[in-house]
Amino acid sequence: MKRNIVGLIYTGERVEELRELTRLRAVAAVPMLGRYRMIDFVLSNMIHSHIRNIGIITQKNYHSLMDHLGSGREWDLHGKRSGMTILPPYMNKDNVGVYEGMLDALRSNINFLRRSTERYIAISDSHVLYKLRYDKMLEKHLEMGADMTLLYSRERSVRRNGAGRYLDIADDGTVFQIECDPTIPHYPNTYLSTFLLRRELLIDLVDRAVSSGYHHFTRELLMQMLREKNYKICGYECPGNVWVVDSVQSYFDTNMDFLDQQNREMIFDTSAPVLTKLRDEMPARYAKGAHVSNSLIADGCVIEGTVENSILFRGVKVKPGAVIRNAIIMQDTAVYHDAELDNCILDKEVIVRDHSRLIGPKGYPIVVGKNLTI
Amino acid sequence: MKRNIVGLIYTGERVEELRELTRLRAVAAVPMLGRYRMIDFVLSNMIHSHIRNIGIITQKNYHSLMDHLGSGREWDLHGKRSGMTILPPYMNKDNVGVYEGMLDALRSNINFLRRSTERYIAISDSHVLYKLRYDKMLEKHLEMGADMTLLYSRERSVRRNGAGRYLDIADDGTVFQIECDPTIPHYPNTYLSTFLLRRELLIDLVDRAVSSGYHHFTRELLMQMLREKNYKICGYECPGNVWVVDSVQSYFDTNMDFLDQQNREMIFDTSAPVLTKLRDEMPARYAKGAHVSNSLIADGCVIEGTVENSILFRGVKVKPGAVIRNAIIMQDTAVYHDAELDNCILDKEVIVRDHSRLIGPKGYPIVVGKNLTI
Amino acid sequence: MIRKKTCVAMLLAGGQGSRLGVLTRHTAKPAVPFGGKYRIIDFPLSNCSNSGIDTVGVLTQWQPLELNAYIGSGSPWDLDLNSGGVYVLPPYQGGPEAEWYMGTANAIYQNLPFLEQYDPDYVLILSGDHIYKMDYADMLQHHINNEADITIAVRPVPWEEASRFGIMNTDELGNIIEFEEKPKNPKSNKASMGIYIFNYKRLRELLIADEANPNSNKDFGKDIIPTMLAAGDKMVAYNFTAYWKDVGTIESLWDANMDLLTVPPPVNLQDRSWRIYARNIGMPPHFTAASGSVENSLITEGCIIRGTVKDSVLSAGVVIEEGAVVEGSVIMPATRIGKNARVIRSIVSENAVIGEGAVVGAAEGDIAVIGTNTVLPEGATVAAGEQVGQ
Amino acid sequence: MIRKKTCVAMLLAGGQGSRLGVLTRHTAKPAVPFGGKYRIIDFPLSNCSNSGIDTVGVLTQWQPLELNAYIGSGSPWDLDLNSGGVYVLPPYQGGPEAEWYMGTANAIYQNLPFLEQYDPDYVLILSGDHIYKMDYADMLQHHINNEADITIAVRPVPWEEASRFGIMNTDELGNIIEFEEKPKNPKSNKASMGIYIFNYKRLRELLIADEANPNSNKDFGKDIIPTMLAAGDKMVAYNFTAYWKDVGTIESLWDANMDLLTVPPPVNLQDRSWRIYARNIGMPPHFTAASGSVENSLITEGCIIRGTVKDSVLSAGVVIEEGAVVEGSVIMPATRIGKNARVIRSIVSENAVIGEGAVVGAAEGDIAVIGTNTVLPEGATVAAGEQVGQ
Repeated sequence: MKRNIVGLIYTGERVEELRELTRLRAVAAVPMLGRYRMIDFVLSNMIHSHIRNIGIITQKNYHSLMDHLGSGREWDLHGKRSGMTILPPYMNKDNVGVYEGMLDALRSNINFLRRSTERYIAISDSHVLYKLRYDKMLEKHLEMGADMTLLYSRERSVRRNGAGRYLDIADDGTVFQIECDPTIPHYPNTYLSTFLLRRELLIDLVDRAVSSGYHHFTRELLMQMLREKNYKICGYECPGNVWVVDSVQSYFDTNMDFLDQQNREMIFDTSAPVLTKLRDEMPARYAKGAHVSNSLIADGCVIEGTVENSILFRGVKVKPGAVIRNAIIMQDTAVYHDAELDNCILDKEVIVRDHSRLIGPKGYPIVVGKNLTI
Repeated sequence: MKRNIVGLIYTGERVEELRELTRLRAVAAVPMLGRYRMIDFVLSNMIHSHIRNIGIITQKNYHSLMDHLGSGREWDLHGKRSGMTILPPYMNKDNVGVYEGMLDALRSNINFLRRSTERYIAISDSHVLYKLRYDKMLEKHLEMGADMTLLYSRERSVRRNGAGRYLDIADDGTVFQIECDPTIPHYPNTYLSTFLLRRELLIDLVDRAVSSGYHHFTRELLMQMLREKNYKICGYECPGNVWVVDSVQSYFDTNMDFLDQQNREMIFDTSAPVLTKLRDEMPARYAKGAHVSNSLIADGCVIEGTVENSILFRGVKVKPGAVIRNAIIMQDTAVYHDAELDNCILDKEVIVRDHSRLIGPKGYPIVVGKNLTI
Repeated sequence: MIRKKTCVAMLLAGGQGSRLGVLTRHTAKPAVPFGGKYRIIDFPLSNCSNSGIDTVGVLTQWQPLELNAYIGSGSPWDLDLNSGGVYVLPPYQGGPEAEWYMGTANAIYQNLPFLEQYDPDYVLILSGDHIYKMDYADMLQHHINNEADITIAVRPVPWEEASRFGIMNTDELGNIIEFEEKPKNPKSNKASMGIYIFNYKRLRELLIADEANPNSNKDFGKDIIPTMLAAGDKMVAYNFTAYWKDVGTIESLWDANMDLLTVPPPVNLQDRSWRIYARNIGMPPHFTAASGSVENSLITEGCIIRGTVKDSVLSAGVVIEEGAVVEGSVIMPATRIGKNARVIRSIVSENAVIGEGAVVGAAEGDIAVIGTNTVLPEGATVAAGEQVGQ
Repeated sequence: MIRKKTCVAMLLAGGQGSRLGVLTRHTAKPAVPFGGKYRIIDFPLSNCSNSGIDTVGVLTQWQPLELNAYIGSGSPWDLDLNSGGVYVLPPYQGGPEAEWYMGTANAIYQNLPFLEQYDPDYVLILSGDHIYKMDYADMLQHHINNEADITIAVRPVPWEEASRFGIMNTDELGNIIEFEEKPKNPKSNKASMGIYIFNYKRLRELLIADEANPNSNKDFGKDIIPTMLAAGDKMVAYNFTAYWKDVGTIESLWDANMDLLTVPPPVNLQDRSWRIYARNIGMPPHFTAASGSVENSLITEGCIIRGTVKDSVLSAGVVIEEGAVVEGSVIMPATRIGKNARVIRSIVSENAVIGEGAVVGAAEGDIAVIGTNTVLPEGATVAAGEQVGQ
């Protein structure tokens, strides 16, 4: 009941491997699972943890993100007293700027941290997908007497050679070590770029780090804290599956994983729905002769052709004779008569002309950018 | 009932003569009359004319304006279908840009004009204050069979030597001529930078003007239209008083004019209130020994001293012994014991220390910038 | 906070709506689900919003909880306003009368103080059981242009069916000169749609007078309109020819759902200039499994289709298990159709469970109906036209 | 659209509130103006919002229109939510009972289906006639920590007045072991504030049982609490020592307004961490004319002061004409005090007009009251303690 956590979402990740998908948008704004954007998952987690004061740190290319979030109404974050605060670089400089790293962003927005009244702060990146109750994480944090708690997962699917951060954690939950972007990770615990601590402590840490000339939270500040051992830093294992969206392939795989009912049930728990921007579409319409199998279909779709093992976003049109297999088709894209798509990702408002064929090689889905005609 | 007008407010005026008052804010965001900002007046006029789709063209320094407007809730403009659209230069360029003039802004936002569905468009600057029903102006526009209708006033107080635009209007209401920034105005009708026409016609005009290399709507496009005489351009006289806020002195005088009840009754008609952002302040508190005379006092003020012929914005504190005369004191400014102010304008959050005296010469009010201590 | 309004809409949400049987035992009629992701009230509310009528009173006294929760702050229809908005209006004490509503006219009469707040020039009276898209602003303009006291929306019905309707006989200028309830020999085929625009002052007079009349049924059709005809009021017909469907009976509710499956549908729900808004409950896209098969149907968010669906309309969160067959049916939110069950030409209400192998409805005969929260046991049979529910 | 809630608040808005006389003849008690720019209900609603309780039912059947319009979408209190929000709950047909509310417990009983929608763990019961700032989240934490079935907020009253209150006798651990309504020889000075937190499951049981008891008054204080004491429920007192004022009588409503004029006021309305929100009607700053004089008073938007105001609280849009004197009075919205009129120790309700030279109230004796919309003729006199109104 007590609202004692302020949330902060960092959307400034540079995820080059997402290529065309993030050319015009932040990772946080990448469309997911038929009707969502990446940020919806972390935002909904916060809402269901009774967090009602949420800051969102944005970088360049945040217009589609702003457009998606609007006034925050869909997340009940449109209040006067609390709600959503967009923290773009431009608030502090004359022009649109760029944060060097999370620490830079925290320093620039130190006033947001100071003005908030909640005792604790939970900070998360936006390229990681999981179901989490931050209030439960706080309970554990308090129980452990921790100064800072880091979220991690033991799941193998999120380990990457040459990338990511991995934690060495003692049996009692204390974090000993962190390795950043190791060629081959030594430790079995993938750090999920999500942590929780007292708000006042974070302000102190940021102040100190800035005077040390640091820019990066994990690679510089956190590593130093682990070396100095002045603080008790604990790990909290994320319950359930987690996904990291950091490349076209992992984007594709993550989406496809949700053709599995267990994954859907875990993330789309009806008592804690994933909230997103509404479109007031009518239900999907299946015509006579439609064939759909093992697919997620959003509202507003009109299906007259064949769809297999695919995810169709809102308002996708599939004309008679068209065949879509193993594909992710984003909002308002139209696939015309007798076209064939396999193993590909079509961004928003693409037009696939009659008889076009686009067959991606296994493991390397083809990406077609927004608004193109093929 | 029929919502057939889209509104467009241009907030890009450069009004150098407002000096410190517009250093950090657009004219549209200049605080007025104790609890308003300039844009509230034109916005409220549009609301009471049943306009529900309003675009706001912003320039640099629009953050205080954005903060003021929020999601548009206070003006009932927070809907999904219609509402308020902020049109900043950054939507079109990588960085915060600048519109050369209104025409430039219209061209950059031609998509807003195209997407709107209303048949007519009313366009207004934000540095002019008046009460107007745009729907009545449209009625007259239709009755006259006009292609474009320009709003004007015969009031002498808004005439300026060397500045402003003045119209030569025939007895039948047709506009013959316009003069821009004349040394001494020839025509008695001051153009109020507000006009109305068919939306499709405006799109055509903008298209044509751009191909002619024009930047300025009035000085270039409108003048040419008047020369060519291909369009019927009519005048519509603004009913009631009008004010132009284009210098520190006119800002001061405009505010002071509202110590007059007739002016207040005209603008603050209770059936069509001026809508503004709310602050949830408590009522003003007069202490024992307070002396207030001929002044407008906003909520949240605490008055223990003397206030005469002045306007106090929300949350102003006047300590015992302090004397305020002929002054405009903005939000959250505090005037401490035995301080004396006469003929001055204090911006927001100014602190006037015990025994300070600030006496402006008649006709040249002193302006004290935001956040200063004197 | 309240400003004068040109026109305020009053939506008569009705009483128990017994013609809808088990479907309205636990909910008000306007809250009945329709067309997969709508409720009936979405149509008049969206029409109001799209017509620029931003003040709506919803008059109800029967099971308002679900309707209340559905309407909420009014934000789905852009009706969460500082000035105006949507209000659910039940009877209350201290008003003109502290009684349950008796008749349509009495319901408005009891809420005259609500109207008074907005000092409207015109009042639009609507019903909560019609599916249609209509620009009330256009009707209002017609009313104003004709300087009418009342304007009644009428639509042409087939001559052979005219004797089943309230028929408006008009002169060549569109003035209503006679009103016949279910005439044996109809002189016109213009049927009243139950949509009225009144001049507020006149409406007020009429309601106060009618209330004082002990012989009145306090009904618009039976009392107010005949009184106006007798009094020589200016009464004008407003012709409406687009799609309109009364969904006050099981049969017509089923029909109207099936209408959405024709190509093109007679009422376009995808028209972006006249959207039908609905409160969205935030479920993921629906999933059609490898074992699923869907043809000629509307399926919405949260559904899981493992069986066969044909010629049907499914609301949010419906689950069709393997081997189940749903044909020509309307399945309302969160209902589960068990394995190998067959649901034919039926309406299954919210949150019901059809047991494995159960059979509901038949290819011939009347529509079968399963009520809200009903659990139909394994292997049970519900015949065509039968209604099962608490 | 509805999600489980930890705690739902139910605000008993009461019946006619006859103790407030003419002030509540046309409006529900919680809608009565207070403190210049508030209405009484702003206090519990703001407390809920500030405490993170985002689902509030307001139970009323008396003159709900003004209250309804005032609450609107709930946005002033950040209660215009997709999940939760504020709902006005009148009696209805088709529920547990189709009757006007009889007693506080019956009102909640009739709305069990409303509560059921949110499946709450706890229910907070509030009254609509108290002025105070209270963190209900803290009280709830107290309830949870004590594993109580019910927690009752209590405040200390002077011992000599304790026999006028419902007194809770507690053991050293804060458990309530006895409840005495207006005891002659009080054993404690802890008075119930009429604010309860119940475990929902237990509340539900109790209400259903109480409803079946023909001898019950269906009241929390008279029936439910004694039943719980007898049944051995875990009942805990929550001590509250900050400002709290029942404003259910003319005298106490006047007192509470006057309390705001003491320096510092006992209830701080400027505390930015616990704001009291109100619906704002959008008027310009108030104007004090050269002929006006104001001391020790609260004045809000839209007022015009041409006369003398002392020790008074004025609501929005009040006009005090030249020569008029207002002293020790509460003037509600849009009321006009005519030239040379004198209003002393009075409450003048909304939209009234006090004629030129009229005299209302006196420096001694009870508070005089002028009702809503009342026009007091020129030169009229209203004695101390007198009430005038329609």
